[in-house]
Amino acid sequence: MSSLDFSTKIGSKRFSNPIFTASGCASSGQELSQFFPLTEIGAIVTKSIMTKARTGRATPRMAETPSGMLNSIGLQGPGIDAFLENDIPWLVSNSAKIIVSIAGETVDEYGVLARRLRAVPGISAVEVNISCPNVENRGQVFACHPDTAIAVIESVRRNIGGELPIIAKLSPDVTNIVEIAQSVINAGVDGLALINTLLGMVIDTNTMKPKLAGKTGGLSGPAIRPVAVRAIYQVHQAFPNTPIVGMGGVASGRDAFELVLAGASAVSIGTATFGNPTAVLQIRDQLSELLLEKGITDFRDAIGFAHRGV
Amino acid sequence: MSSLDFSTKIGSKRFSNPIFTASGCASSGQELSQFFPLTEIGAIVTKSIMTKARTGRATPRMAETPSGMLNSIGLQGPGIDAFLENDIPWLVSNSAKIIVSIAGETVDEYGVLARRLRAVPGISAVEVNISCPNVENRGQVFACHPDTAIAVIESVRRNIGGELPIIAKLSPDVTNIVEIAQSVINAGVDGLALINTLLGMVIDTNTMKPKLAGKTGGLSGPAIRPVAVRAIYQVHQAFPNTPIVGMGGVASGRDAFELVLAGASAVSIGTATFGNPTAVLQIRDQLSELLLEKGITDFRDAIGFAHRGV
Amino acid sequence: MITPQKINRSAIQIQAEVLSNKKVGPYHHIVFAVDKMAAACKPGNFVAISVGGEQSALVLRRAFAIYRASDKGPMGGSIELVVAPHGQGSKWLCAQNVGEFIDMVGPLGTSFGVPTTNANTLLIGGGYGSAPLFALAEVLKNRGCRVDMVLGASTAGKIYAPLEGKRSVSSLTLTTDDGSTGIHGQISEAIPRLIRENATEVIYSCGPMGMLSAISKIAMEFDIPHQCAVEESMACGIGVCMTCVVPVKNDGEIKMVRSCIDGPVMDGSEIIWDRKSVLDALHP
Amino acid sequence: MITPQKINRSAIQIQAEVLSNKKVGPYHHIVFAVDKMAAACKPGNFVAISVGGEQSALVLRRAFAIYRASDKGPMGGSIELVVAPHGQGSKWLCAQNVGEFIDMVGPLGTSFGVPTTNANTLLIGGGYGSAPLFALAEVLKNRGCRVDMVLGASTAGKIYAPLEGKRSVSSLTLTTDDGSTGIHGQISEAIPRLIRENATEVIYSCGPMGMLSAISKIAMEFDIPHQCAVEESMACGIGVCMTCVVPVKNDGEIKMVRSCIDGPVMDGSEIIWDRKSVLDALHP
Ligand SMILES: Cc1cc2nc3c(=O)[nH]c(=O)nc-3n(C[C@H](O)[C@H](O)[C@H](O)COP(=O)(O)OP(=O)(O)OC[C@H]3O[C@@H](n4cnc5c(N)ncnc54)[C@H](O)[C@@H]3O)c2cc1C
Ligand SMILES: Cc1cc2nc3c(=O)[nH]c(=O)nc-3n(C[C@H](O)[C@H](O)[C@H](O)COP(=O)(O)OP(=O)(O)OC[C@H]3O[C@@H](n4cnc5c(N)ncnc54)[C@H](O)[C@@H]3O)c2cc1C
Ligand SMILES: Cc1cc2nc3c(=O)[nH]c(=O)nc-3n(C[C@H](O)[C@H](O)[C@H](O)COP(=O)(O)O)c2cc1C
Ligand SMILES: Cc1cc2nc3c(=O)[nH]c(=O)nc-3n(C[C@H](O)[C@H](O)[C@H](O)COP(=O)(O)O)c2cc1C
Ligand code: FES
Ligand code: FES
Repeated sequence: MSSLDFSTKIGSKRFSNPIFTASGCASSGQELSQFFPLTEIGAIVTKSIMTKARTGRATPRMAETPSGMLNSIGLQGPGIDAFLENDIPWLVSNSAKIIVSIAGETVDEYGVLARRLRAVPGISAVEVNISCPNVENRGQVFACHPDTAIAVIESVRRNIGGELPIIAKLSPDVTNIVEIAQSVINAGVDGLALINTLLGMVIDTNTMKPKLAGKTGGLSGPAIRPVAVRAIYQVHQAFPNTPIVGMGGVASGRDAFELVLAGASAVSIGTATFGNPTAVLQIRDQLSELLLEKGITDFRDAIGFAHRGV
Repeated sequence: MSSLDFSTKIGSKRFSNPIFTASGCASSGQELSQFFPLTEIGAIVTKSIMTKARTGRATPRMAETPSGMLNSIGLQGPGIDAFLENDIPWLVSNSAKIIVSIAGETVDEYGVLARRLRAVPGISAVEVNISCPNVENRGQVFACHPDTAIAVIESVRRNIGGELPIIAKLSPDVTNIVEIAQSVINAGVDGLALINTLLGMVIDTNTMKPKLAGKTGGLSGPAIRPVAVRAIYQVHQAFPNTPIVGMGGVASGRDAFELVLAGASAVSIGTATFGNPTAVLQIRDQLSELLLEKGITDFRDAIGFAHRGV
Repeated sequence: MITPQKINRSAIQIQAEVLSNKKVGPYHHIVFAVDKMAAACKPGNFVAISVGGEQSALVLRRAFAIYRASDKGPMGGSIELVVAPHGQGSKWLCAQNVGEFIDMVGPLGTSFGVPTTNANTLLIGGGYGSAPLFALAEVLKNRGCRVDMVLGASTAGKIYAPLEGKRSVSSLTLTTDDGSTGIHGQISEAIPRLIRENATEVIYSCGPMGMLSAISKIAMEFDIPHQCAVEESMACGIGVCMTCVVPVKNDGEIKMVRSCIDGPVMDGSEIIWDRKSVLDALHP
Repeated sequence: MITPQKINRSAIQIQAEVLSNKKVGPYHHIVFAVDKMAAACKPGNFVAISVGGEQSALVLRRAFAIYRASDKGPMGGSIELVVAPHGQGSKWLCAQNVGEFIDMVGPLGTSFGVPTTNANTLLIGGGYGSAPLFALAEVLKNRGCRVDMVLGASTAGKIYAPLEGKRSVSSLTLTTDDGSTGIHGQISEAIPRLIRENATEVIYSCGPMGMLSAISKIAMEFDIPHQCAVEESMACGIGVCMTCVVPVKNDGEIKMVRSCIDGPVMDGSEIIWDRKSVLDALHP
């Protein structure tokens, strides 16, 4: 069996393999490290962190749906101070590759977060979550409109300095995702993360009320994979040189391969980890096997392959 | 057991029960009539008809996805002439309640179709499909932008005359579905149909190419139900007096009830029929049982119930 | 053309009990109790089966050609299928135990047309595509037809040809792509010789689309009628979704007809086998 | 607080064979071969199980309290669960036959804290919430504690109280909402008397949140420590998703802690049981 170059790049940074965790689906890594060493995966993408500690939404915060789930966590987290004090040092001491996801309520908050990260050693990239649907009003979903998306990215770019790659995480709940991608690329991102959850709702037919305390929630899991593949395909078609971290319903190596063929340079695993704590490793191994079966010895040859030739 | 008033209204028209077929998922009714009399269901919504006969897309036209499917039929159909000559008389002779779905490539074509329908007896409503994702370019999805949506509805309204209710069928693939709903309501629709399929894609990991000949397709089935519930809830919240024909992943009476609680005055069954030819009847019976269990004796009391009280 | 009233006129939906499920080479031979449904089944018809059980993420039925149907037996009417465990749905079906109940709709689709005179017939099957041909052979034999059969597959183990099935056949030729049994090569290579030797007057075929296409060409060259059972992805199986269409000739134009209603058995000479010409016509 | 290194430090993922599956009243008592996992299981821990099989549309695991664990037996280590067939996942699990393999992660979460001195304990269980209490009773008994138990349910048949479970108990009181057995009324009505009569020093409870809340209030009034096993909807069971949180007091503010990691066994006096005050604080 020939060997595989499984490494991938986002901006200036290299990752030993393209399977990452998805933000909000692996906390800050400690819980998963009970099941495998974090050095086994390409990167751990941390739960979106905000400037201050945040309680998040009331419960119920989740509802299972056919081949998926809704969540409305509401960005519960310790805030950037505690995060930098506890989580990052722990991840660094465990030699994990780290992508820090940030979220703000205002354009300025994103800038503040970026500034706090600029001097932190051990971080490989910043993922800018401008697409969380679990906020009090849709106006806060900066990825819904080009102008607000640009404003956030410019604020991050100004504050982060140096060569830390910036990845903008986009929402599929827009009329034209290529237009949003275009705007953040123009604003200077090094990569895109596609896709965040879809806005959804479940009504409990016993109580006859919305099941989640927050009423709406984000839909994730295999149910949304066709939407993720489509979004990645469209954006890669338009901007083949912008690396994409793909995500949305990946639960097997086959699924990850599908996103890579559509144009993803790396694949994040979210909901699948809830169903299986070692999903990321299994998916990584299945993907490498599939690539070799297809005679692909350099992972990067597979990226966007579905666009090429007949 | 107390009895249930299961009837519902869309605009000026009354339907004996709120369970309809979904456009494109029951052809023109003849095939299903093998399994049950069409008088058993609230209405049959016919496959979207265009001005001319249409071959549709090449195959493969479908791909199964987790708890759903993609289709890219491309509006294959006989054209309005043959439809009025063969399908409508057959439906009328079988005493079916008929909602005719129309689709055009231009604003004018919708007007032409509306004019052809104005004098046809036996039709209960017109569903204006402005949201089919299986068209050559996204510009043809009139429901993506308020101005194009309005143009189509105005063209239909001008041409249809009389009191035939107009139902606009909207796409969930927009940044703000309430805004689109608002625009078509202002343009004079009597009801809304929510939701059409989501734009999706499947890549065949064997061939490493998109599985559908048309590359992208429309995602339907239980996978999208949380998106449908959310869209119906949002729109009913904003416009409680506009009747909604809800659809998207309904496969049981419980699911139908969920859409009704969100705000649907009637529920169309699409993909579930593919898995089970008698799904519409089973769903109808399960829904009426559920309503009675909850002590609801007038179906209309359940519409939008999730918005009320605590 | 099939007139509207006739669409699937004998199709019913039943819960069919698994009476037997045996592995035969790479296939599963599964017998179902179907009561009255059996009597309506004709060679070429198929059934559509719900797969995956109650919690299933698989929302669509799977189509299976009816291998045999017998309307009386110790357990009442029964039908038999030959299933290749391929993907999620067929693997699930093959894993069902005796006594389980399966949601089944059938019989669906068109059946093989039988000649009114005692013609010489050639039956061609690829892989599990041989399944519906044995019942057809019996019908043809009873009509006094000569029945020659040729079955092909990639390798010996994948030819489905049970002993009892061979009874109705005058000659049986096997072909394998790897030469592990019978004639070495593709099934289509063997056909011209068989047509000449047996003075074939009608061809019946069932198998992968590539094979059917090759046979159609040969049938055209010999100017022999060719009925083939096609296999397109089907979402509904009952004619309401338009996913299963096959392009046929229609006054110089292309018409897409539903293979679940106007098929699976179709006239091979009417089908447009050349995919490129279809694509060109549809997306000029 | 549980320090990071200690999170689920003995949790493993295994394929557990079903050794037995018996209906007991409205519940299923299911035994799994879990080999080494059994030794790490403590009363109060739970396991998370994949449900629905390979084609499943159910993407999340289901949590089940461990009823009993024995690390040696004829089949090696085993654990037992008491499952109420409620929705899709639990019904699927209850339908699994002996010999099937089930994907299981465990042991997860916190366990009941055991007093260092031989205190008088009262164990309170509602419905299948009695399950983890029997193993706890055994541990307490072995420590020299007095163990009184009160089990309640809506009706007699729903009380899970197997004979062998009663061995470790000094007294067993039953309550039913409908009076069909034991004391007529809610479980919480019976508790004050039992606390007084048995001079209870520690309360352990497991059951629906409403019951736990009522017990917490009583425990507070009597100023007795109260350890309760909560039951919040869990997506992951291993601490990575933040769906399973329970509001606890934190310097006059609300803190949401994960019931899968900092629970399910929690200090009843720390939990904020009043939903309205939580909602008001979160959405002012
Ligand atoms: C008329 C007809 C008769 C058939 N007869 C038989 C038979 O006798 N024995 C048998 O083993 N199989 C038969 N098939 C194929 C069968 O219906 C399934 O498609 C096949 O078993 C693969 O399904 P899966 O769930 O295992 O695979 P998956 O990969 O999970 O299937 C995914 C989807 O693709 C479709 N699909 C995949 N492969 C095919 C294919 N080759 N043809 C059509 N659709 C496909 C499936 O139906 C399903 O909707 C027949 C198909 C048709 C249309
Ligand atoms: C720590 C813990 C211990 C548990 N112990 C047991 C036990 O010993 N025996 C037992 O029968 N059940 C127990 N449960 C409940 C069990 O996990 C399932 O929630 C329950 O069986 C219903 O799942 P379902 O798939 O049948 O229902 P569905 O309605 O299909 O469940 C849908 C979703 O809602 C969640 N859900 C539904 N009901 C509950 C509930 N009451 N509590 C939490 N989540 C819920 C499910 O986990 C699932 O994610 C426990 C739950 C927790 C959190
Ligand atoms: C419980 C939960 C919490 C999430 N939290 C975040 C978050 O904090 N930041 C973010 O960018 N995305 C968050 N997401 C979205 C995921 O990162 C991912 O984009 C999405 O779930 C789709 O991938 P999946 O289907 O593999 O889960 C969250 C998803 C879930 C299910
Ligand atoms: C095969 C197929 C064909 C469809 N054709 C049409 C159509 O012609 N016109 C239309 O308005 N919607 C069409 N739809 C969309 C459905 O009417 C419905 O809005 C959608 O499928 C969601 O409902 P479901 O999940 O119950 O299928 C089609 C859907 C499918 C699956
Ligand atoms: S499979 Fe639906 S029309 Fe043929
Ligand atoms: S269930 Fe995921 S954090 Fe507790």
